[in-house]
Amino acid sequence: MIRVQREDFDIGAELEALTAGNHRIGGIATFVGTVRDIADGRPISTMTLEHYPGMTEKQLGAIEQEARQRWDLESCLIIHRYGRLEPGERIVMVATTSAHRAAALESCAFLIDWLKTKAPFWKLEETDGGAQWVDAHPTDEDAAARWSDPSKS
Amino acid sequence: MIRVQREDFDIGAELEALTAGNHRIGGIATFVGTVRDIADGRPISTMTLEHYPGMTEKQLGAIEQEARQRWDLESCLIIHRYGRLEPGERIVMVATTSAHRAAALESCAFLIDWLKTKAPFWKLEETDGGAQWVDAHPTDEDAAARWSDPSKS
Amino acid sequence: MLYFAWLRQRVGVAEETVDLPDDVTTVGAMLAWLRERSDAHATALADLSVVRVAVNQDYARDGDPVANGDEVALFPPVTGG
Amino acid sequence: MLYFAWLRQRVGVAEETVDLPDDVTTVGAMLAWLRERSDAHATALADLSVVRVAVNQDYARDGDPVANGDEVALFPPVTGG
Repeated sequence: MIRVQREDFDIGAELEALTAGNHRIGGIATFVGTVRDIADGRPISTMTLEHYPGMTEKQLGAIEQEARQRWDLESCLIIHRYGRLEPGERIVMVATTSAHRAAALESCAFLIDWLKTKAPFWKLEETDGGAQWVDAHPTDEDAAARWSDPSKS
Repeated sequence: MIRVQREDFDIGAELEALTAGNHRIGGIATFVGTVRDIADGRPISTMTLEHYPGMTEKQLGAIEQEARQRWDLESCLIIHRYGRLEPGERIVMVATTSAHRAAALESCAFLIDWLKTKAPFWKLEETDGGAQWVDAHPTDEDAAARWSDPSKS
Repeated sequence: MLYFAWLRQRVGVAEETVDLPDDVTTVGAMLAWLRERSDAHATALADLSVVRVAVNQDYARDGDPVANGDEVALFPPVTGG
Repeated sequence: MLYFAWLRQRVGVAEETVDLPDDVTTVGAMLAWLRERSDAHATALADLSVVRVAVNQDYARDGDPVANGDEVALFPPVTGG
């Protein structure tokens, strides 16, 4: 399941909905990304997330399908926010459930790694020195690339 | 932080407490283990978790310290229940927070893998065929062993 | 043609409708053609290593086909999550 | 001496106090000595590949020292999490 929204979300309630009544689940893995108050040593006052409506949903849906093909998942959730966020606020949540913990843990890491390089979001950070678009990290490409190499996954 | 308890826990509330007011956090990784209604093809009615009071806390504390030494974590939580549990109930929760997602994701997987082979808990499953102690999985040893090999971590 | 993030700011518009000449049939040719539209386009597209292209909401490379009627978007490497 | 899970069930008690002879100074020697205590002990400890030992709440191997006064526990491979 994919959601792209401006509003915050409730982790506990989302996990409850994702697992309710399904007793085949043995493991639930979750990752939540939050806004840090500092970037490259500069304090951040707010961050604005721009996205490409339509393509975001299409790409997140494709990422979820890829995870479901690679692992035997009971359920899967991706929530990504956009708009203006302050330090400490939640940006993204991915959660996967499976009978076995390895499938849940690996697919959760896969989802956030792939999402980072494929979902069309851009961060604009506001610091004392003005607003600045965040550069993509080469380490994000590396993290995503390890899922492309069958010898490592 | 380590907790060994009979009572259930609230994932959302635990994560809230783990992250509250800390704006250095950029990533929160969580794994929750739950009781499945089936094992080796047999339906399970209930599961009883026995543990070794004292040693459990000591080993979980050592596992947390090991994670904090290996990764730069902002906070860390392990909750493990004992006693009688029914299918669908939560057994264990591990959560780690860090400035960077890789540290949170890796340390979370490390904690649950190590806990599985080091924390003194034993599962007794009740099925139609009577009560049976769960055998340790060789795959659990393998999962823990990959964290011992510096070339893979 | 849709622009996002700093590409939108440099081009100066979020969206524009263009009419591709008949001989512009690939993403690579389209980018070269777009550069000629204005100084703003030329500046925004000066370094193509930091420009990503989507055609009909899927990532596209230089050799991929593009035609009038496609939804085309240009943006920097993504930084979500 | 503490026993857990099926080791507790097979030995028949959760806890017993034992007085180790002077020549039993290692975990390995202690296990061999315990086997002689009763048929139940012998059965419970028949396959040492599925017996884990903790001395003072830390995992111990055959060669590790053990003495009267130590808190010693015997249990199967753990299955928590």
